[in-house]
Amino acid sequence: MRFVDEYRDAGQARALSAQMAALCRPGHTYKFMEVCGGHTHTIYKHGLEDYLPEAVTLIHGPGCPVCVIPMGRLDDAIHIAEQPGVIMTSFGDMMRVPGGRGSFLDAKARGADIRMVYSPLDALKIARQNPGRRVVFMAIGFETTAPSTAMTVLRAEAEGIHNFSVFCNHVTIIPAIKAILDSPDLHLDGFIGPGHVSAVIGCRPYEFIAHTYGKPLVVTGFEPLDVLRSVYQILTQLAHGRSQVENQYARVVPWNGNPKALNAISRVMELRPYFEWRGLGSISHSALKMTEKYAAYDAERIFHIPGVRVADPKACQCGEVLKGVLKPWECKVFGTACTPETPIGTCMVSSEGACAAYYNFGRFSRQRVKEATSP
Amino acid sequence: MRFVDEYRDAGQARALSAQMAALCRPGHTYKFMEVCGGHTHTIYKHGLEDYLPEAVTLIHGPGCPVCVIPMGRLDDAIHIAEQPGVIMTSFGDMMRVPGGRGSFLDAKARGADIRMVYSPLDALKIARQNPGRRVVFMAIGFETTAPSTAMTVLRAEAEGIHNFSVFCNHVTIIPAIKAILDSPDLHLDGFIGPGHVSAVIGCRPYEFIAHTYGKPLVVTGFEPLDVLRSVYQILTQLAHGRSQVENQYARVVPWNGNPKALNAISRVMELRPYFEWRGLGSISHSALKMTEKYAAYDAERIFHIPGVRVADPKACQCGEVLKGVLKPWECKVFGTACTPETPIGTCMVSSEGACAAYYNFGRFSRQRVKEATSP
Amino acid sequence: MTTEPSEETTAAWAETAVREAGHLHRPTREDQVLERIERARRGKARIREELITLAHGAGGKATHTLIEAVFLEAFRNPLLEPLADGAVTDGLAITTDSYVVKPLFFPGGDIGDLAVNGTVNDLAMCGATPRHLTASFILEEGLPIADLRRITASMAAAAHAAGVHIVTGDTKVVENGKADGCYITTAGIGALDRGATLSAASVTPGDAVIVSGPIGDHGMTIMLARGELDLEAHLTSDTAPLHDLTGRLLAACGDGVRCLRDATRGGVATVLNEIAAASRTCVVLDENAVPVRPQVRGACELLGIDPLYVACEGRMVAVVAPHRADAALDALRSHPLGTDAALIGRAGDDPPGLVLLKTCFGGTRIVDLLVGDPLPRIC
Amino acid sequence: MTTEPSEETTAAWAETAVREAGHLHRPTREDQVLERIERARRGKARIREELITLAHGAGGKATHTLIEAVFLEAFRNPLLEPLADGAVTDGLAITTDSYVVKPLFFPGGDIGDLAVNGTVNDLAMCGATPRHLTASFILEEGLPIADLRRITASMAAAAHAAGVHIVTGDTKVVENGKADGCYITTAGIGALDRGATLSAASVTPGDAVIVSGPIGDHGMTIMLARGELDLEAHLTSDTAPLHDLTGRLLAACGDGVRCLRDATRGGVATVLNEIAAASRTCVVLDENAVPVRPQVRGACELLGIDPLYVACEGRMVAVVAPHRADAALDALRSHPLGTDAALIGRAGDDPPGLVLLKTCFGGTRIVDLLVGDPLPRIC
Amino acid sequence: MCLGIPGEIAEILPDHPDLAMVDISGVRRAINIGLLDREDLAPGDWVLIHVGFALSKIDEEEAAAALDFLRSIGDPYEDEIAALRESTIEQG
Amino acid sequence: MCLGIPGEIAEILPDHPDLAMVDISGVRRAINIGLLDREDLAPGDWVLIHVGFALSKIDEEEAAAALDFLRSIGDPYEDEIAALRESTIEQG
Ligand code: SF4
Ligand code: SF4
Ligand SMILES: [Mg+2]
Ligand SMILES: [Mg+2]
Ligand SMILES: [Mg+2]
Ligand SMILES: [Mg+2]
Ligand SMILES: [Mg+2]
Ligand SMILES: [Mg+2]
Ligand SMILES: [Mg+2]
Ligand SMILES: [Mg+2]
Ligand SMILES: [Mg+2]
Ligand SMILES: [Mg+2]
Repeated sequence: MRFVDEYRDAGQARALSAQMAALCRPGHTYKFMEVCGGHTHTIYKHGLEDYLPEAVTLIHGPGCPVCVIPMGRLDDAIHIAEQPGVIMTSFGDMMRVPGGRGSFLDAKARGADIRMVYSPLDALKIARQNPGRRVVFMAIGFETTAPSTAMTVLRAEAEGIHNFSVFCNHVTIIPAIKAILDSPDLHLDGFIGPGHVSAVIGCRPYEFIAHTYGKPLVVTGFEPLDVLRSVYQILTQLAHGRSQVENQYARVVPWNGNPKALNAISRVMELRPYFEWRGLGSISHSALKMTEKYAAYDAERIFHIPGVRVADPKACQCGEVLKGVLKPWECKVFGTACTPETPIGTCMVSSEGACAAYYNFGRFSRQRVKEATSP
Repeated sequence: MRFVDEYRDAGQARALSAQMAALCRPGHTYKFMEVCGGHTHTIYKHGLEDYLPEAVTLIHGPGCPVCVIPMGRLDDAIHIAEQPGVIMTSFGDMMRVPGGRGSFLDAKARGADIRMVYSPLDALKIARQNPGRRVVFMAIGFETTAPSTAMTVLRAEAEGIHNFSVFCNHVTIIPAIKAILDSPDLHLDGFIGPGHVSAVIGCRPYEFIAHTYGKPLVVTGFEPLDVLRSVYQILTQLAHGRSQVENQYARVVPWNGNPKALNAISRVMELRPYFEWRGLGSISHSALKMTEKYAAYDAERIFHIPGVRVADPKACQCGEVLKGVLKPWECKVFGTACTPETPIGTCMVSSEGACAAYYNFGRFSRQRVKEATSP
Repeated sequence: MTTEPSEETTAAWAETAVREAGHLHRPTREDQVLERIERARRGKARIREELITLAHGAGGKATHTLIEAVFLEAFRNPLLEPLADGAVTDGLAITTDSYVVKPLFFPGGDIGDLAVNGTVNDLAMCGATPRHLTASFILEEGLPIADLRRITASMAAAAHAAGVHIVTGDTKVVENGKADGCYITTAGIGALDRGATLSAASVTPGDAVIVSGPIGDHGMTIMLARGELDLEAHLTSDTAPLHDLTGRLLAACGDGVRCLRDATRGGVATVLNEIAAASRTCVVLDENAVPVRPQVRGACELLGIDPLYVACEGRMVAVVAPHRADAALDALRSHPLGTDAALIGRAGDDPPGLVLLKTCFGGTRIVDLLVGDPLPRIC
Repeated sequence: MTTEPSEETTAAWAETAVREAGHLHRPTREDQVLERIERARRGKARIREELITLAHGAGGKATHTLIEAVFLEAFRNPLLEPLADGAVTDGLAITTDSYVVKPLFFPGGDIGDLAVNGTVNDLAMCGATPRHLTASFILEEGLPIADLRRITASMAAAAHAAGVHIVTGDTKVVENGKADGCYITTAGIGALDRGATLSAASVTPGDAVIVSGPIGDHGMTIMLARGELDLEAHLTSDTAPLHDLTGRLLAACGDGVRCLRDATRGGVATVLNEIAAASRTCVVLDENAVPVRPQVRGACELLGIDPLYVACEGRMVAVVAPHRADAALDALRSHPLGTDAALIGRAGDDPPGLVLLKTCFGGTRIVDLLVGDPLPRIC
Repeated sequence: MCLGIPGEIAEILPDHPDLAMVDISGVRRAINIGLLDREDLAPGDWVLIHVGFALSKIDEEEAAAALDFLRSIGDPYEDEIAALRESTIEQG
Repeated sequence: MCLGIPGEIAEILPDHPDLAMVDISGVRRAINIGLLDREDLAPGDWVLIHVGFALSKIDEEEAAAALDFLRSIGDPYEDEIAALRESTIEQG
């Protein structure tokens, strides 16, 4: 596959790896956060840690749009799905995520009509095909996904489809990064910046990180060489005492983002005063809701929503994992009480979460495996 | 079973049989019509013909409420059943009867929600349990059944249930008997009168048959000895040159019928100017419809009904069978093209129809069977 | 009394026939029509419908037509051809059935023991000793796992009682609204170690027709358990494994046993029609001899249904040679599952392929295959 | 270049490991945690859910838990215990599967040939020659009879191709909305006449892991054929009977063949996890060696699905002794159904019970059982 | 037409104005008695049931009279047949 | 987060204002291109696809430049490794 396979070359990875090792100051350790769950996934799926200098630790950030949805919010969605005549539509990612009353899959088993879609446009199509039903799209995702939801609402409006609405859970990445940067117990040396969010918002919004907080940030693609190259670039900045926003992913990310996409969002949505993030707590201006003008497409307004808040379980140490204070396996419940089948904390709920990725892909002793797989 | 088993005694049947033979005038033959399909069923199910004098032939009349529904009327019912949100309810008898577009069972197979009920009250219960659906009761039957439908509508009104309606196909027996008496090619010597209709209308309405047409009529119960006794009574009247209305079934039928039941009918229903009977054609004032006052419970008013008329097939010789001109097996298509699985004419559509009863229960040579079953 | 009734017009034929001469019989015009009809009925099965309806699953005419016109037509081979309870080959009997009962739990049993007993019984009807079962589940999402545990527990108990193991299985889950809680398909393998060669075709005029107990309990229990009819009665399903009962019968009567059939879907009437058709005999039943519980009869009368068509899950029809009838009844009655066994009729020779009933009233009528399920005849 | 990377921090371990000394290994704290987790995973299966969900039918962890905690718990016996493709006893292999595919007809096949091939394959995986099939149908009222004819025709053709007969069957019809057109359950009996003793438990470190062809064709074809994703591709199901291929393999390698598994529900990854768990070996795969068609890969990338978990219906995993690997590949490749057979990995000894993947990128990761179906990871 | 079955009233249901529990050979169903006079009915009475409604109260006297008639012609005849049969056997 | 996959535009669909048929390794889907400038797109162009929308047109020059950089450090290293390996074999 073009624009994919070129970035999976093991030979070049070995070369980068050697270069990176050379960039590390002896005796020094480095902690970089990949904000985006997509990167976490890439790192584990390709076994990328085998190429990282020992001195470099990657901290898996909060950028998994599935993981950050608070349980109460999912309970609200299930409540909507259980109303008579409703068809709830959702990306596959969300189906197995447990709320306080189980997951979408559980609700479906209890009888709710919940369907998986690939695109919000598919949800709209279902609405078109089922005029007697009320079709709700469970909208999740960062700025990457919000424009698609917005475009779908605009299309519903243009076509005069009135049995379609959006349960809007879109979140914005900058306030979350800022919340992490402001937390006292955190030590980070740089950021692997989210590639696809940046395709929409561009690179400028990160500049405060480089300027105010003095941390390098490299906007990064999702193939393994993209990530390695990005680590290489951060290490280079650090070696040269720089802190800048760089764009490793220029083939996809224009420096100024996608103005049409930003425009679509702003036509249909506006910032919420605050939104609760699972594992991180309430963050102000960190999420989007439908505007008054599109109230007719706003499931939050159409349906009476209980709005129950479910506290994160006590055993959960996700906050520490998200900030890099603990490694996933250092959490007391990791792998025993907390597994992908029965997640306790947010980092376990989707395969992009730090704990789930480590559990699914990295749950083995690298030392022993080296022995097992050596020819 | 009390009031059942006493009337199934073979010994007493043999005695009655002997008495009847004695009542027959030598060289004379007798044709009696059992108006009611229930009697037809009894006659075949119990093998009652084995007890009849050779001179007596029973003609199976039009009194099967299922058989007389014209195909177009069933198509209308299926049309209603196929409207969105509708639950059609029907007695089991009606489920397999074919209209122009197949039967209720076929429509159900195509996706319509059609349910079998034992009582119209069960249909009302379904309406109560499914407030979001529109429940229609396919009302069929003679005066016996009409009061139950009427009572159910009155109860729906009392309970304020608004998602229940009746597709009214109730018919009245007297006009049908009169139509048969008036047909030129018919020769009948007496009538076995319908027992359960008479439990509602009483015995008086038949008096014109005895007085104007000079034919004996005996209101008759449904056990085999009831029917034999009734034939005996008719033969007795004929032997004595009498023609009267007699009530063989006095344990159930009061001479004046059931005033409460008649009242229930008249509160909710009124006579139609005319109604088409399958096999007999249009008969004036022979059926009931909902009154204006109960329009809200009248499926005929609530739903747009195509009202298609489907002509009886050409091959059909039901008219002749119903009048006793032909025996069922004398019809050209009997048992080959016309069977209970693929009925062509009305007499084959329900097990109470003359042809179906003969096909299902009597389709064997009595002479050969005598040899086969003799000890 | 002076007028002895003529033989033609009264039921006295039963007595007078004794005095009658030979079997000389000149066909009337009615006979000719009936003959034509029988020829039409024996012709190749043809499906006229375009869609599957519930009738195709009821065990009656529609089912037979579907099986002959579609399944047998497509799969035809000598083992399948007899369309018996199972296939018999190489010393083995093989059978399968799917179970789709609603409700899943009912007085006297549940879908689990039904699925085990039903397949054990089909093996038993082949004259085999049941050995191994397979069990395949189609579960509807939303089925309570507690229900599934209850079902598997009764399967295990039923298997234990029948001396078989469930040796392999499969599980599929379908979406809500694509099943009805739980469907189970069992297949079974039995050893043909009882020396019996059973077949419906071997039934011969004169043979005795026996039923192992009261009929219709299962079907009526299910009908009532659905709750739609709002009827209540103390009735329980007769579901039971019959391999031990058949073992005892075969031990007592050896090859005097012609044919065994469990009277499931379609009831005793359907089984007897299959036997009459396969053997070209005429089965003549005595309505008075057919054991039916009062409650089953009451519900049947109320609904206008004939108990002969109501399903059993622990009753069988056995056809035995005339001289073994008493031994057969003794053997059956000595077993707890056969205490009410009854001789209900005989095979005759004419008219071939028909089942006739001498009614309790002394008349005679046909007991034909139904098209589909027995529908309540209410109005 | 002056700084050769340290063995700890680069993927150069593949080379440097050659030069390494013995297997001395001091467990770190992470190792201890991992050990605790493995113990927890090996513990008795427990179901936490109250209701059946689709995950229980997907073939992954939830299915395994359900089978062990409910079915095995209730039915436990020595033949069932290995939970293999079929049970093996008295020279016979016995298997069953239910088929619930949607749509009923798809590029390359339909539910009919699937139901025959699937059961033929399970027998073949036992090392048996398929002999007899049973077929039980659950039909939804409203199914066009023409569709049923198409299905039975392809069953007949598939049975003919596999040299088996459908010797007995059953048909049930359920109400509209209680099935999805047609469900088929087949059971199969095979003769263990090939002299092979196959079991997942017999897999030994060093054994070669072979797959008989490109993976994921069936699953992806079905996903596309549903039309919900609006994806188009020239893809056809790989449904095929593998008995002939296994016959050739067994003839060539004799008891060098340890274990055969058709990679159906849950795909190659699930089968390998079962093998690793049963044999307590560590299966190490080479991602570069796993054959995947470009369209399957394209669709997988688009949906965020790993092809290792996508179902095949005509591919198998064969584990063979090291010295028979070449012979096995030759035998498979000489057969039309095995032309693209590939050696995709090896069994190792540590960590036991895990499947590891050497990624195309040179890294290593676990390939675990999924909880349920692979869900698209889109956003 | 119109299947009607006799059933025995087991109980007039107190909470429902028009319902009685009726027994048919051990099978029970709540039957609507709104078409009859409630005061006229008591447990032990028999009614004719049609589609869930009691259509008529069964008149025991009329029933007994009808049976008496049947017996009046049936019994002598049966005696005669029995005599005939015996004489046949003696002949045979 | 936010799975994005490159695909090649096969055809701009004429009847639908915002749709293009896009090819991903032989798999085709109609993709909404309403977030990009239509005039800017032609068959043969590559776009990044996310949840059914083209989010970005892939810049081939940037892609080439990035690959050039990777090769610039990768290739010499690979040569060195190959040399090292050979010398190891010679030794061994
Ligand atoms: S193991 Fe579970 S609770 Fe612990 S940090 Fe990870 S996700 Fe949170
Ligand atoms: S055989 Fe059919 S067409 Fe002929 S009279 Fe009877 S019902 Fe009518
Ligand atoms: Mg059977
Ligand atoms: Mg069977
Ligand atoms: Mg069976
Ligand atoms: Mg299986
Ligand atoms: Mg359901
Ligand atoms: Mg298998
Ligand atoms: Mg199997
Ligand atoms: Mg299988
Ligand atoms: Mg069967
Ligand atoms: Mg359906």
